[in-house]
Amino acid sequence: MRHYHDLPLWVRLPLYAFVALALAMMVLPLAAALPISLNVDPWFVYPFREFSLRWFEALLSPRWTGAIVNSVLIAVATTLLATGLGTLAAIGLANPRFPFRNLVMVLGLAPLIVPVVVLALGLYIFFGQLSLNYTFIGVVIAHTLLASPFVVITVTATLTRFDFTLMRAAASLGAGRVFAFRTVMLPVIAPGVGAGAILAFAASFDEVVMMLFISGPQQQTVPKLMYLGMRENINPTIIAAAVVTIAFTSVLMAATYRLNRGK
Amino acid sequence: MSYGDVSRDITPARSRDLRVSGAIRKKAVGGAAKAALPAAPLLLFLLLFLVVPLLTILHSSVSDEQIAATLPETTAALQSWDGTGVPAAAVYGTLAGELRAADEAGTLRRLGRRVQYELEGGLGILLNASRALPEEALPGDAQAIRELMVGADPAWGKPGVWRILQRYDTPYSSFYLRWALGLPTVLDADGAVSDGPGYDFPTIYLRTVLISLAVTVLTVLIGYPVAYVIATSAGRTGAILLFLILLPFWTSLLVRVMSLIVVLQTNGVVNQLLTGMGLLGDPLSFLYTRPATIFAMTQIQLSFTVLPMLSVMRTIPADQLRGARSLGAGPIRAHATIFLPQAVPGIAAGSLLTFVMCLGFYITPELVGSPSDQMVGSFIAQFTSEDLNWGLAAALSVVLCAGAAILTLPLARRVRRHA
Amino acid sequence: MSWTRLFDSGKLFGVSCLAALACAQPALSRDLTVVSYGGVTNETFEKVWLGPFTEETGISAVMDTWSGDLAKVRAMVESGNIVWDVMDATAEPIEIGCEQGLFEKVGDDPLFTEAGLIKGGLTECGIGSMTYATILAYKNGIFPEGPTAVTDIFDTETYPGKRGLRKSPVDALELALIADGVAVDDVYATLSTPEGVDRAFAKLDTIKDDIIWWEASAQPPQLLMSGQVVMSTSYNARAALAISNDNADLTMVWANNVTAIGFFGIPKGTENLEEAKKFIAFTLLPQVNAAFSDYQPYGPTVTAAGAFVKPDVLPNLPAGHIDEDSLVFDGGFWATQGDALIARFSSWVAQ
Amino acid sequence: MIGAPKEVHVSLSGVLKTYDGQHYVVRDLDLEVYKGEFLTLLGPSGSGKTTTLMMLAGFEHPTDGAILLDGRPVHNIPPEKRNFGVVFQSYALFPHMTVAENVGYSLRVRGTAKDETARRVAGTLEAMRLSDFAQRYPTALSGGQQQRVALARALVFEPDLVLMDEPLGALDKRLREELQLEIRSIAERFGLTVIYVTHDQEEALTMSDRIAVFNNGYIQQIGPAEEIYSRPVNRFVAGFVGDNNGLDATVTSVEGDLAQARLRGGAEVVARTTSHTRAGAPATISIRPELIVPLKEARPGALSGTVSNVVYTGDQLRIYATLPGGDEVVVKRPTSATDVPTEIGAPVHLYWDPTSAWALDGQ
Repeated sequence: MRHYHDLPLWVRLPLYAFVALALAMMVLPLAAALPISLNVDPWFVYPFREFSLRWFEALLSPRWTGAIVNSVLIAVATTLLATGLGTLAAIGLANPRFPFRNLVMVLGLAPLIVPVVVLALGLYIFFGQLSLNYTFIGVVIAHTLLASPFVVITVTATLTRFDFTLMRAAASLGAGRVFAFRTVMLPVIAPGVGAGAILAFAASFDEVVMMLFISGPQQQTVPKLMYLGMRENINPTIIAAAVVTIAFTSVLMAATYRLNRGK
Repeated sequence: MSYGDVSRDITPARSRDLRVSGAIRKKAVGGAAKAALPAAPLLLFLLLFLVVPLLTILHSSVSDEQIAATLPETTAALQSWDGTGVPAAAVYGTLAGELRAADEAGTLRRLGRRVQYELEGGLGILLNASRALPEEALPGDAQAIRELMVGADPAWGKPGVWRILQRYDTPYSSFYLRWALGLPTVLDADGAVSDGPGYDFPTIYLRTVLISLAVTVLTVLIGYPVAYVIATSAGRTGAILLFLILLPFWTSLLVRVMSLIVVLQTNGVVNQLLTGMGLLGDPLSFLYTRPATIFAMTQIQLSFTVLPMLSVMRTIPADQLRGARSLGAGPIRAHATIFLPQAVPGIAAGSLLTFVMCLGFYITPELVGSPSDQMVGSFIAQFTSEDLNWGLAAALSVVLCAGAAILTLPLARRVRRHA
Repeated sequence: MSWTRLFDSGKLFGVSCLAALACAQPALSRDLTVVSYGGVTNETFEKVWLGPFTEETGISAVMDTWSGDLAKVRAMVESGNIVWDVMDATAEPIEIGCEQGLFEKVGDDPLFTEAGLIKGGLTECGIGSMTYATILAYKNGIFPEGPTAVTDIFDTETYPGKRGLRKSPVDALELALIADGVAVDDVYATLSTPEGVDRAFAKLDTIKDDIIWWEASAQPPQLLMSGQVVMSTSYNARAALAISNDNADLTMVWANNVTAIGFFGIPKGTENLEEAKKFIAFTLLPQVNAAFSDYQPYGPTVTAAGAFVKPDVLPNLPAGHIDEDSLVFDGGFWATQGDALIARFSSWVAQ
Repeated sequence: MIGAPKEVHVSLSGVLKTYDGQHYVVRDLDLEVYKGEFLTLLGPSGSGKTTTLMMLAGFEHPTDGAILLDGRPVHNIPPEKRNFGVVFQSYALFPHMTVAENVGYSLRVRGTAKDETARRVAGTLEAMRLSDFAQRYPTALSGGQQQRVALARALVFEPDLVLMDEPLGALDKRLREELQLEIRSIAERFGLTVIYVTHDQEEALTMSDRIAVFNNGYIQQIGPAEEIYSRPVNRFVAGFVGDNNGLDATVTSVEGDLAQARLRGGAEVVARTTSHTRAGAPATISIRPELIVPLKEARPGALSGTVSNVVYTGDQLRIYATLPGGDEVVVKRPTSATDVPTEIGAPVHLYWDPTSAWALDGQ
């Protein structure tokens, strides 16, 4: 598979250099910015007068810990809802007899394509009539809307590799639909479902536009505080929060990688 | 071993004439319903929280009941006015009564704002009229009221404001959509189209499209070699490269924008490096410029462009390139004639995705761009939460979505056909 | 396989529904929620007002952040789902919201009329929370001789470089007129005429390309320290705190400052109306009112509080800098003319 | 089995199947399966044999008609309630379960006690010579082993009926032949009623008590293996089961159960009549290659032709002869045969016993 080895050196070297540069563009700004969280002064500039952990300590304030708890609660509820809805939908869509399958698939992916700000406006107006603005349920619904396509995509992809004969085999052995689903299909597609769930979690955990429109004071989350911080209270606490978030998402990413590797 | 069975000979000639009965069709429909059952919860969810809100937006963009709701009798009375000069004195009386009622109900100012969208100084004109009316009972003489109002604001003696009130005897209008499309909507007191200052939405749409296009082109130019190298790297190298391209995809957009601000600001890392190495005398202002906006968006979108390219490139067999080489094509030529054409669906899918996503960007330009780099998304947010002008926000959304669909649907269809 | 177990339990929906229900239950008695512009200001609020208030009355109170946009208030009031009880803001949102019926009309409540508020500190819906001034701050060491007045922000010849200005017509238009030669006393009269407005915008046009707009009060020190701007308008306390607490190498310029009063407003229809009034009245107790300036050099709004202000913060308070050059902000003007000017400004700035 | 009472175990009557309401995959199917019988459904792909099996298993519903088990209708019973063992072409082993868990799955579903399950699983694995693999995962097994696991899994719950859908299709030729015999012997040992689907006619002939030949959704012929081979009822069966020569002809006269027919080249041949045979009607004269004797000398009743090609396949010679009418006939002789003309272009005379040729339906 390594066909780039077929390329001569004078093509390969500049190619590598270019790709290295492009990847550096992706990663280096992060690497350059994160140490700012150790600056004792609230300015985003090098060099530092002194190192300090005060911005990490600031994360322990009720404002931030409350936001972290909210973020996790909202993300967990979103993940459960999106994973449940998305997995079932993907299973339905895997059936070739599904009516208007392409149309439904487009609908399922639409939350990815329609600009979030438009969705947020629509939900904001709609939720206003339902009194769902500034509620936990409203936020979870909004996040589930954004997160469900990730589950539909990953589970659908996993199902294309799933051998549906296994379900027939289970039935022939006496298993009812639900039992067969639990004991055969779900364990086999679990890596895909798990990856979808992690993506859904990450999508919710990072989401800010919806939050700006429909969340209230009881639903402050880490990204919302970071956004507000970038506009209203600019100091390296945001970067300290970023460090924590990155550490957290790296763990998630490693988990996905493992799930995808198999078993 | 014999069952002594006489072989039966069945030929098509023996078969009945078969027709499909309604019962059979019904069974097929039942099967489809059963297939759809697991997807029903999500469908229901999307119907309620995706389709309905989008329809709500559509409704909001044409819903325009402020004037008719606040001044029902005035608008009705104005239907018989021929639009020249000013209406009969009686209409002034009707209006005065309704203005008074609006003032008491607290809706006067909102009405004023709505009129002001379409009439220069409209809010002041209405407030002036309302203030000029006596505290106690209105004079029974409509002519006196008319004089009071014209005295308070000369605009009441001109046709502009009346023409606007006349238009809105229905709860729906195309006003917000026309506004969002940049068509002339504002009148002056004389009823002529005003050339006063206002939002230049066509320019903002054009800006949105141009920035999105620039980002798309950049992500393709940068992403293609990256995707190629990842697609052709086996094992650990490939995994690490993929990890790197996915890393920013995993870190919050805010974190990445934040890091770009730190790096790009005047006393930031890039300037410090450049001036430190003597490449720059004075630090440059990268931040809060259009290039900074495009750079930040490119950085954010690169992963989205690369991934579809990657998945297509991985399906192109290596033997084809080797075959081309064995037939005498050089490495570049082989790549351009064999690999590139097959990668086109991936490039198209990736760039389409990035382009569509860029059209809706809002947070990033707001944080790293200047006010003149703001895209439609920012204005939707601004009109929603700062200007309380939901009709315009909805109309801008409708135009944005319709525009995106018109720009990308034909392309999307082609991509699908090739994929 | 933990995934299997997760689904095996068959409680997928049960769990999520329960979690959702548990957390969505509207708190039966919602905490009093006080809203200000965030950051240090919120921290100071908690320290000097919310904490002591809870201690005094046993009513628990929490802080939230807003950026002065009325849409949320309007949405809350119209839907009846009100989660904010006391809004601290600059004059114009409170005044505009008041005219739209978004705030409780409590200006004639004896709780406030008899609190001894300074002149202009009580309006139909607004109760003075603090006084503040818009000043100019610049980074030392850039110019041989720094700017001497806030209006020097328009002098790009003597002081070249990017400058920070709040992304709002408030202050900007007034300063533009003063810089253009309008006497301080005539500013609002001039701004009331279309020609005056055109003149202000024309003046702003001359420096438009050099402006980096800030929206939040924490931004100016940050913009100055990161080198984005060489000078910036700023609220006086933010600049003073950056210098005193955060080691910022800045100088404050008071000449031509704009002094204004910030207001509390109460969203109309809140279930916590009584608590909200109680809280505001509490902040008007002279000693409590003065305590704010211990942490942030914003001035008190009740006359009697002057006696409790620490002497060392006095020079940083706006009251000490009101003279013939300084402009006293006119909230009433912005309440009547603000809509049109804000609309024109937003479209102007976006071009 | 000879003389055993023929007890009908499963029967299909008037079964129809259409997916789209326009095209029939199975039509007019009447079929009876006897207890303890090994019945093979043989046919090309798309002939309806797999659909028939899936209707028996319950994965497809007949559009019309009835399926009876021991006289009771089962077509409305879902697959998991039918108690039929199914072996799939792809094995369909559960990849996340060990061999033992796979085999024990049906017992787990039925709530069988743990020790009872373990005992029966062990017993079945033992019988299938799989005991050593009990704790392995299916992916760690060879194709043949996986197939045996699939069989063990389908047998452990003592099903009323075993359905096999081309279970050996994915295996190489040698392993396939080995497993054919093994399956056959297991079926006999357990006294199973097996319905077996294949498109491989050799496999069908090797394993079956009876064969049902499918084409176009119809059963073309059903009967014991040797009868299908030696007495095909129509052109399709003759051509699909074993090598066959089919010569276009026109029936000139019918006399008793023998018919006289004229080939395209004008030569006259005699063949046994079938239900298709009518004087003056077109017919296909069918004769197996191994039943033709190639002679160097002419003799009455023999057709004359010329050798067009000779192919050596190890154990036999295939001689291709062209008749005057242009028809090509293939003849199989043992390699040891010496009386055979083998030079290309040499004249050859083809003789067969008239009772071994059949006048089948014509073009």
